[in-house]
Amino acid sequence: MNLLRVKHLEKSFGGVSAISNLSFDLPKGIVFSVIGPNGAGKTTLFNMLCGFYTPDQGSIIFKKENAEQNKEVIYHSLHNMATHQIAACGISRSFQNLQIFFNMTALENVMVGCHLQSSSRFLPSLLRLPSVIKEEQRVKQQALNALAFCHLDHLANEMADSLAYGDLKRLEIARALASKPKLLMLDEPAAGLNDTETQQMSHLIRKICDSGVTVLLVEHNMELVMTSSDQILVLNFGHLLAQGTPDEIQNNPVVVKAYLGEDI
Amino acid sequence: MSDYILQFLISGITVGSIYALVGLGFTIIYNASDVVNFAQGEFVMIGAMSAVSFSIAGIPLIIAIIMAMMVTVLVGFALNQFAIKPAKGASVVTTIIITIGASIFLRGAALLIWGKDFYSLPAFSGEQPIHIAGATILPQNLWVMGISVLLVSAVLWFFKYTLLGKAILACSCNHTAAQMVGINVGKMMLLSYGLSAMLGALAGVLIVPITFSSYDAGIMLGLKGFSAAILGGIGNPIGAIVGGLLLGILESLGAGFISSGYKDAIAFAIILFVLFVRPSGLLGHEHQERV
Amino acid sequence: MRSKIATLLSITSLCCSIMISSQVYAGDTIKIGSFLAVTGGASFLGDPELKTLQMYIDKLNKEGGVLGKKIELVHYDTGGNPKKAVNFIKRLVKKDRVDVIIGGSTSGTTLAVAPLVKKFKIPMISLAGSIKIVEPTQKWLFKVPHTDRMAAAKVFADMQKRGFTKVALISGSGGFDKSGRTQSLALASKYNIQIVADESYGNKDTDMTAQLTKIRASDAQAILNFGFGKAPAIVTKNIKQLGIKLPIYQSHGVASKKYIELSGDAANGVRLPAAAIVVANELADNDIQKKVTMAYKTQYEAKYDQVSSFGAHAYDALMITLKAIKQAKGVDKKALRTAIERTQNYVGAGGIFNMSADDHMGLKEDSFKLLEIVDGRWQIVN
Amino acid sequence: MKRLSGFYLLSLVALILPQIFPDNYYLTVVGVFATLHIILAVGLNLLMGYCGQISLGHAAFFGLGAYSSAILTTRYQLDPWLAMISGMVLVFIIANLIARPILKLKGHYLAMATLGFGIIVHIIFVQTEALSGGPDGLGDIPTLSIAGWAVDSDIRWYYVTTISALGTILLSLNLIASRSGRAIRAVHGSEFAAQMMGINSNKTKVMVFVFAAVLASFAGSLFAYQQNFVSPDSFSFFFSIELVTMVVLGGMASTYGAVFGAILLTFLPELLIVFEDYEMLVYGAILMLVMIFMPQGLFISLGHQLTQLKKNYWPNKKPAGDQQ
Repeated sequence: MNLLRVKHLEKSFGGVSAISNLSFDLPKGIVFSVIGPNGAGKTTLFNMLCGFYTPDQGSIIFKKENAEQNKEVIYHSLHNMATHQIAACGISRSFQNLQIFFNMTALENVMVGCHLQSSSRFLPSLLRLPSVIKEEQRVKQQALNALAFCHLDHLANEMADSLAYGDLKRLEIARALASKPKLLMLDEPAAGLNDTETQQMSHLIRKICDSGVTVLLVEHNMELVMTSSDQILVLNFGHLLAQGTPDEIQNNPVVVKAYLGEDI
Repeated sequence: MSDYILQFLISGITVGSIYALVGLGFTIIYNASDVVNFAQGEFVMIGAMSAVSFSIAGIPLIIAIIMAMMVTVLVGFALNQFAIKPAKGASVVTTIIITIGASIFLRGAALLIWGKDFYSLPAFSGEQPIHIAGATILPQNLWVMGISVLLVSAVLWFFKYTLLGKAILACSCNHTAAQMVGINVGKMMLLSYGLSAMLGALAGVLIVPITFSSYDAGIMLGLKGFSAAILGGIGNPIGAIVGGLLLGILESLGAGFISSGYKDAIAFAIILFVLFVRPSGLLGHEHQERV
Repeated sequence: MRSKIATLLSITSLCCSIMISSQVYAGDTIKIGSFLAVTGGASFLGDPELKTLQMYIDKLNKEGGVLGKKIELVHYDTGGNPKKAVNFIKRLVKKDRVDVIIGGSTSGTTLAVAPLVKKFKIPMISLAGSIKIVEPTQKWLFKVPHTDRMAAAKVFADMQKRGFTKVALISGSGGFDKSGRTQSLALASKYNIQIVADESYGNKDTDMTAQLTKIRASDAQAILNFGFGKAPAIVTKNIKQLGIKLPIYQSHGVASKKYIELSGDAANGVRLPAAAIVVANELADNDIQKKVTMAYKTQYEAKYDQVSSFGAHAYDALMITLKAIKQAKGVDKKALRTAIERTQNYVGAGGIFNMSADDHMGLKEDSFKLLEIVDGRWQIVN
Repeated sequence: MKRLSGFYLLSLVALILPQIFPDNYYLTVVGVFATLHIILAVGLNLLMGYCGQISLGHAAFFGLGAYSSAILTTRYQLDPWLAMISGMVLVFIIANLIARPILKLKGHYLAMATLGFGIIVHIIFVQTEALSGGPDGLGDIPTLSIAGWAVDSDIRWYYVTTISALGTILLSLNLIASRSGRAIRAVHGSEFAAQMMGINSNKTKVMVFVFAAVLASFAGSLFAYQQNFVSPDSFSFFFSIELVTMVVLGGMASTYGAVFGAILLTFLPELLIVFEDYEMLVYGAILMLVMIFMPQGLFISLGHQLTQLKKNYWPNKKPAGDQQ
């Protein structure tokens, strides 16, 4: 059953076509990786999925929450939605170059993640009504759980700008998880991590998937991709090269040629 | 009706070229150090006032002007050394407050040195108005326009074709990268403040015969120069000139055709409208936020 | 959390330290309070006023003060900002406990403090021009300078004599300029003069050719420019630049040598109303103001630069106050107020003052002299 | 409530002071201005410090509030409270109208747009003489009376403005420690990440801008009633710069920083009077020196020094409290 369907996606930046005629389906509940050489269009795809860029053509549709009562499955068409509306549908992401709220503590960063899970409005917050206080406690607990999930609860009260790089990477994931997404997009989570940290990241990704969150992973570290992905999509110059399980992709001649070049 | 427009345009261009010169001073400092220098108006005032003092002391005009430029350049160096340099890496708002503090400080100093009186210099070549097709223009206006064109092309040439100019531009793009290739960033910044101060002083000397100068004449000029730089797109020298001229013409047309009391309000309303349509100024480059 | 409490204490200690600061009680001296616009846009007014007050109070103290008591001047610079003026009035009355107030260089600052003067029941002599200060008459508020209405009347009378019926008006954005404009518009019809153009400019503007081009196109026979500071000088030069031959009238706001100096030879032919002080040495010897104006002029110019009519206002205010103190034999505020109100034929630098219960200024139109600038010097037009 | 301990201490001190120094000029006269400036600075701090949007035209809303109260009470004999509320409604509408286009701009361009707006409003105050009384201003504005208790003496005004200022500080503290407060700070941290968390960044920026504007209008009305006189000079672009300086000098993104900055910059000119001609020179020098050597602002830097000092004398494990 598909969570996300992409049909004939086109995107070019002034003549340079980043994505051309890309179509694929993303099934629910798996770790789905997108790989390809630099400039293949991975980040552009990511940015279109979360509304930072609007596609020139094609459509992206996403399954609505609990839409199955009547058999016909209803989808959102994402490509003309603003980022915050797309997030409300249950999509969240981490960023290649960290977009952490450095003016807040780690706990507060993750509490921002709970924005969609809470509802107190501007005026009640001003007057600090009892409903606001109750919700604050709930949100704080939810954030602590997300921090614990990513083994960061000991740094809860530290200012974000005093955390180590590895911790910041996991903080971003904890923040995304706190918004209880249906689809979590990870943009090179292992970049800049040493081996042990990459190992921890792989376990974390598997743990996230097991908790029912579909993961869309963009990563250059082949070892991480091959061990933790259920399905892989290979992009090259904006075209779909191949799609399949890790083993199929590993010995697919077209992929090998594109990646390792031909032996004469 | 038609000879109005010519007269409005002439006075608009005269005032506009002053705004353009001050705007250019803003751009040079912004290009070198990402700082919007709200004390730019004070450079103009100090240039004008010191030129007047030197000429009152009997020094011939040309030498008085050169000495005034040197005094203002020293003030520019001091501003860079003692105010901007120690505050390296401060946020946009903090540097704005620092330059505002500097402008108040310089105004206080001018108040002590020159008192509260108005000062003027005799026009460079007489006061005989010249008639062109119904409209009249003062020789001093021609001096202002002529020298502005000269200065502007000199600055553009400096940034485009000289190694030094490119070095300053390099500093503004990326301090660390510039240092890596051996550019002494400190010296470049000092030079840019000196250059901008010199420009300000020249603008001051050019306009003082027309507009007189007092210790607080720098405020309005600084404000209009900043508006010109923003209207044209901050950081772009040609933008500052286009912005300055446009602002001058808008003001005089607004005063001429709509209402002279709301002259400045009309000019600022149009600047707001331009910013809403083009969020980074007329010629400013629209940089794409990279995620 | 502890760091915040510690720093909050630093806020409160800052406040307390200021509170405890000096609550000084002066000895047995007469305290004159004053708040003038010595800096800022109106420094043109406040600077000579302050110098005059300080000069004469020092002189008087050397001669033994008044009623055997020394005079102490307590002055604050408002920079022309009404918000500061209100603050300083409260400071003068509550903290410095002054007996009488001379001040308000600008109409804005004077009108801002008028309600407080009434509340504190302390006599105040303003140095500002607007007629609103004395019309309707306020019990504790007096004014020395001529009103803008008198200036307009003097100008229109001369225009009528020269047969002008269509006049163009151009005025600045300051309080003095705007109220001058309102008075001129109101008064013009009385002299069957029609205002055919009504232009305005910002006091810090550097070019008024646009407005003057519109005036040149109108069928005006003369131009009246109500303003003070450097702007009127620019207007005068622009008029010459545009080759406009119409006679130019200015207000008493620019009755000073600096205006002539800035306008250069464009000023020749300009007529304006002014107090006698401006033309002290041109006055005829039998003119009763000759002695007073010459005395003040020589004293002032010995110590400072050229004399200005604004300094003369401060001189008159001070002399009226001292005369009232002598008459009231003390500084009881009520008696002092009545004494000031009863000032009769006091010959001052600004004119001959005859105050009364419903005229808290005491100057008539004749105290204005009409002057013309002839090759860089003042000449009295009779 | 441990979170508000600092607030209770400040209120206690602020309300006791007039009993200790009943007729002190600095307290009752300058103190009223300090508290009005606190309301303005705390509002502006939410916009500049927490939400990261610079505004060089905030005095315009202060002026609009003052002038609507002045005009409605003198020319239309409206009850002062009604005039104050309609002033705030008017500012609410105007702020909403201009906030959307203005807040799409960033950095220096936003500074220019707000500066331009402030100047336009100031020129309107000067030029519309029939309504606003022009440069000479508008006089005899009635004072406020709360259920018959006319607020006419300095002490009474001190209490009214101090309580309003404390109320504003409380609102700001509550807002920052809530969901909306975190959304505001997230927009400052990284607008992309905030949007990704479901925060409509434009709406949040507009909300803070409008809230700060309405607060400024409220302070403007109090100012008009307290002074019984308004004139354009009090709402010029110099005052906008002064407000920004209070926020930045006190310490960005800190409610108490704004309070500290407001108090300091209200008393500074009073203390500098002794310098007479040197006043402007010293004022400019102080601004520069503080901003150069304490870029985070006086309050936060002092706060760090005090905590550092405390750590050396009583080293204990507990980390620094969360950022208020």
